Amino acid sequence: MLRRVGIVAWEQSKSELEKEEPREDMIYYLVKALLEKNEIKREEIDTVIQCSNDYYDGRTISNVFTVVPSGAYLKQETKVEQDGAWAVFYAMMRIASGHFDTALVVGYSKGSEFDPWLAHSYCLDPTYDRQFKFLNDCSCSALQARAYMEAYNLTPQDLALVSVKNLTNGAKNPLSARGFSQLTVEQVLESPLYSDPLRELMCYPFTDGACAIVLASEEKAKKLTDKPVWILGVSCSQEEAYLGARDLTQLSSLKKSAEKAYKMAGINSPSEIGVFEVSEFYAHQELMITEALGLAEPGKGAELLKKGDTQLNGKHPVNPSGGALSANPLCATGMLRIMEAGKQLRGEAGEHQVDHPQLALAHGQYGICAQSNIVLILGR
Amino acid sequence: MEEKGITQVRSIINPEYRYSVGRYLERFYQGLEAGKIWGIKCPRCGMVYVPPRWICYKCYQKMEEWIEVKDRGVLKSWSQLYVSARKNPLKEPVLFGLIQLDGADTAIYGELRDLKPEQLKVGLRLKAVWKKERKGAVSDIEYFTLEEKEA
Amino acid sequence: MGEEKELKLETRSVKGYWDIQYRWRFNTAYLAKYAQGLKDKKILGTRCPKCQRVFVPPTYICGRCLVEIKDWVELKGEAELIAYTVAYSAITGEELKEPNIIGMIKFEGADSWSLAQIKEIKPEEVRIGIKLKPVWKEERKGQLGDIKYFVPA
Amino acid sequence: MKLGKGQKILPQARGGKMRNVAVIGVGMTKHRSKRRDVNIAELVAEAVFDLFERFPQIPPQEIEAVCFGCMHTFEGVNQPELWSGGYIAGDMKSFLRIATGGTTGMTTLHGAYYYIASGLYDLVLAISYEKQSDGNTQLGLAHIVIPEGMSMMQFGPSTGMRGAATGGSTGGASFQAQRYCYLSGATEEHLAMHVVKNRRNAAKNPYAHLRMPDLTIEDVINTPMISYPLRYGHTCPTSDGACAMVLASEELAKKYCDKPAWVVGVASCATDPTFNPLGPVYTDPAEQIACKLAAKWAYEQAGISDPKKEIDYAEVYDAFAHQEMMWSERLGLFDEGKGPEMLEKGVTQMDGELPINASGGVISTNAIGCTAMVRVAECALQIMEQAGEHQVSKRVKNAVAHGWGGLFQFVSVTVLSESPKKS
Repeated sequence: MLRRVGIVAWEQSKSELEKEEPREDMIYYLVKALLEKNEIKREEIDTVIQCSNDYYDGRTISNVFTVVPSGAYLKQETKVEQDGAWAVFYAMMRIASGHFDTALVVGYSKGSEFDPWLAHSYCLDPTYDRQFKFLNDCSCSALQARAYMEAYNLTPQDLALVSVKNLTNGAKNPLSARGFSQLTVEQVLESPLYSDPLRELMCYPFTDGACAIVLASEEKAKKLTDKPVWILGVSCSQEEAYLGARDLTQLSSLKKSAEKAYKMAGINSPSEIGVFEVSEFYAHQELMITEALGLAEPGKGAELLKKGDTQLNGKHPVNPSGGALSANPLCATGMLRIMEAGKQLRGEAGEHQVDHPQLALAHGQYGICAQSNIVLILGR
Repeated sequence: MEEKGITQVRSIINPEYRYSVGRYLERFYQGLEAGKIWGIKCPRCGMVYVPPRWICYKCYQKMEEWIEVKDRGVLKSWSQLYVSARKNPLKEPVLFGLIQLDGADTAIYGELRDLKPEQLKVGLRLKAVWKKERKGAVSDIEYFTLEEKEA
Repeated sequence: MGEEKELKLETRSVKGYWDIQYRWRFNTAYLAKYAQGLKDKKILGTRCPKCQRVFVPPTYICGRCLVEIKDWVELKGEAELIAYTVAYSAITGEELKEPNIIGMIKFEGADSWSLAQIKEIKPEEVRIGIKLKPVWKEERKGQLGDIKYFVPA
Repeated sequence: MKLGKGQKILPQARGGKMRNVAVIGVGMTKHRSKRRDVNIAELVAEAVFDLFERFPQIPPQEIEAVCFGCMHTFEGVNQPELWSGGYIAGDMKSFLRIATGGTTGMTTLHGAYYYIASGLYDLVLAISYEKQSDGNTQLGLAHIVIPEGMSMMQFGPSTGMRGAATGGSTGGASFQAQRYCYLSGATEEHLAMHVVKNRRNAAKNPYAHLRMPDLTIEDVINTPMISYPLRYGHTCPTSDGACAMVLASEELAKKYCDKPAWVVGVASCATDPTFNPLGPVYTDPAEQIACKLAAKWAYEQAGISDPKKEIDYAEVYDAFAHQEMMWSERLGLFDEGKGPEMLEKGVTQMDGELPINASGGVISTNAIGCTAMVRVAECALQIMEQAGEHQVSKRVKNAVAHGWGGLFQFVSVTVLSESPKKS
């Protein structure tokens, strides 16, 4: 990388299951709050990268009407149509190239206004997969969950433990959409069955929300804030789409991304990282993610969880914010992970703050069964 | 905004698409109509893809070697679906799975019938039950069920 | 693939849909106020507190200044033609019974333009810069259609 | 161009060291109105194979990242890079997917550019496609405004909405066309002349869609009027097609390519919608402030101070007959209002002083998602002297490519050169 890039400011709209605020208003108030709170002028922003998806928005070229509320008017604007973490990645590359000093990234979606599972089913090959009417986001993930559980003799209780951890963490995060201060494995296993073995509390909630992040070159970052968070490592990769050809018992593309990101950040072992914010869209995925990140051997993710290592006060806290099971505003989710990781590093996470992390990891995913993954390593 | 005036509207237009399946799936669907299942083999790694496709994703090789595979194989994963993609409850839950046919290295989707979820395990032998009147579509294989023991 | 005769090969088609049921939300407060004004034959616009640009129909965020617009102004009904087109066929491709003149017009005192149907003038007589005035409905209901169309002033 | 008080144009931020990036390979599918012999993933794959066949020295396995673009609502496949990844040497690679309407192809290429310019990657594939015969482009385009339009229905249709409901995409462009003709004095003959020039050019390009070596001005003028001043013959076709390009760092460019086309300027600019049937419009649809700004930034980056003298070739987004003249002025290639005269004089012909759209342009081929990338690809081919029968007579040292999209509001510009930027 030609130059170091820092994250200087962030802001999120409170994630909610249903937000009355329309899309443009949500974006405008978010960007306005971000700039005002951090005393950044619109003129100081060199490029704006939006992250949304035409299917989520129900509009072709969904950024047509969001150029104005996002502050992108007469700027070098572009739109990434993946998860927001990729938009941050792109912003980072733009700044690293030396062409820009600052970038504003805005990601949003309103899960209450469309059908996320259906939107994701359009990711499947229409000439074959989509001819099977039983396939959608959730049912495909259930195939992944079953294949993973069968490979390592896991039970629905193991998955429920993930929900218990993340949803109780979510209760400590005032900006998350779903959280329970008290939740038991039994309660999770009593929630409605969607696609066996996945139940309501093991699936992400359809969420409304948005996140905005300002990135800057090293020099500029130091001018804009006295506590920048640096991007030390980043890598993303995508595996094969067809589920019948994939190894559903592991997240190969995440494993590869993590290895590359560690190398770039000069990390020898993931235990050097103090906090992990990951995008587990379904409960079993967090176990698979911890394995792919190298925190546990293949199939040992559940053991790691049972030992308490991934708890808020554990050795390797995973999703102290509540993760995607607590709030999953698609397109903003990966950015929320980055923001939460940043908050932890600055010691600004409030009730879900972990003990003095030096390095943090943020993970984003999209595609059926986490086909595409991105890992960012952040540090002060 | 200052004056509250939020309007909610529902979409009413649902565009329809016509996907051309391409030469490889064309032959696959023709095969289904005739009661055959075609796969295709990578010249480099030897992987047999069912359904067939043009290119091996691992080797980036064009594939042309057609291979007929059996209509029976083993279960790789399964689930029972209770809700639609819009989260509405289904009238009848659907049991479905990924089945790797004998001779193939990839699995295909299929509904599972005359089976109880408790019976299912990875490696369970299943056979395809074909439709009487086939039209060259994925529905030509009506479902998969337990393969009876060889006599 | 790629050879001319192969390009013409037809393989079978399968169907797919974009059948998400959207439940979009919009901020229509500003348009409601504008429409209400039409009932009293008033043309209302909003003015950016910073750059002072006037928008008709009203908008509530100024892209240039990134501020919320809350100031309202009333404009005279006169407008100038900036650009126009004459449609001869509908979006479906059907030929229209009579050509339809649509103008981009700018109200006196406004900085933005809006679309308007223009009547009582022959297509070949339309010129950029001509002055136009609205023709109001007799019974106005506070709807956008309270202005029937525009005619030369 | 009038800017309000307090509005300053931001200069490009300047870092210290910058990296040189070059186009080292171009591939395309043959564009046709219907490609029913392939599915979407195969169409995309075909362009990539074409690239590796035309530029066999580039090793597919060395590709590190893929930047992918298309307008996915036209085909009903969400994030099609997921499906197509396994068809384009993309397994386990880094993917970036970009969509910005008509400019998608070029903003995708810019994504690939920044991949390398950042210093993180050295060999990146950029891909864009559109397979409009699978989908419904008119309905797809209508979805830009359908939600907003429906929210207004409680106030009844306005006079403008009733009017704008005619003519589809042409409806909006016709205002721009009329306004441009008014500003420049272009006539119906000029519009037809442009179509004839480009579709005759397309006849020399086997990848183009509408190839008409014998088209005449009368033929164009005799097509039915859709929406004054645009006739049926003045509008682009809907095509199926894909385009692929490989970009490389300086080191790899020299290793894998004898004559690369260097990317020396990239810029884009967004305004609010400049055609909007629903709300207010702030700027003249024919003024295209976004184009002027993007061009200014891209030229600055490329070190081009006088595009009129320094640019040898241009590929612009001429989806409608007036647009080539208009964009060539807004890009600073001619003085304002001189477009028609230059066309008349033959300056923009294949053997002219400043050939434009020798490939046949968008008026001959428009697979929306990849159209803007084809503009850059064609400029690169001219610099690399690989354009074949439509290679222009003059030597192309610097070329500019232009893309346009959104609700008349997004513009992207790329400047290519036969030599790398001095750093």
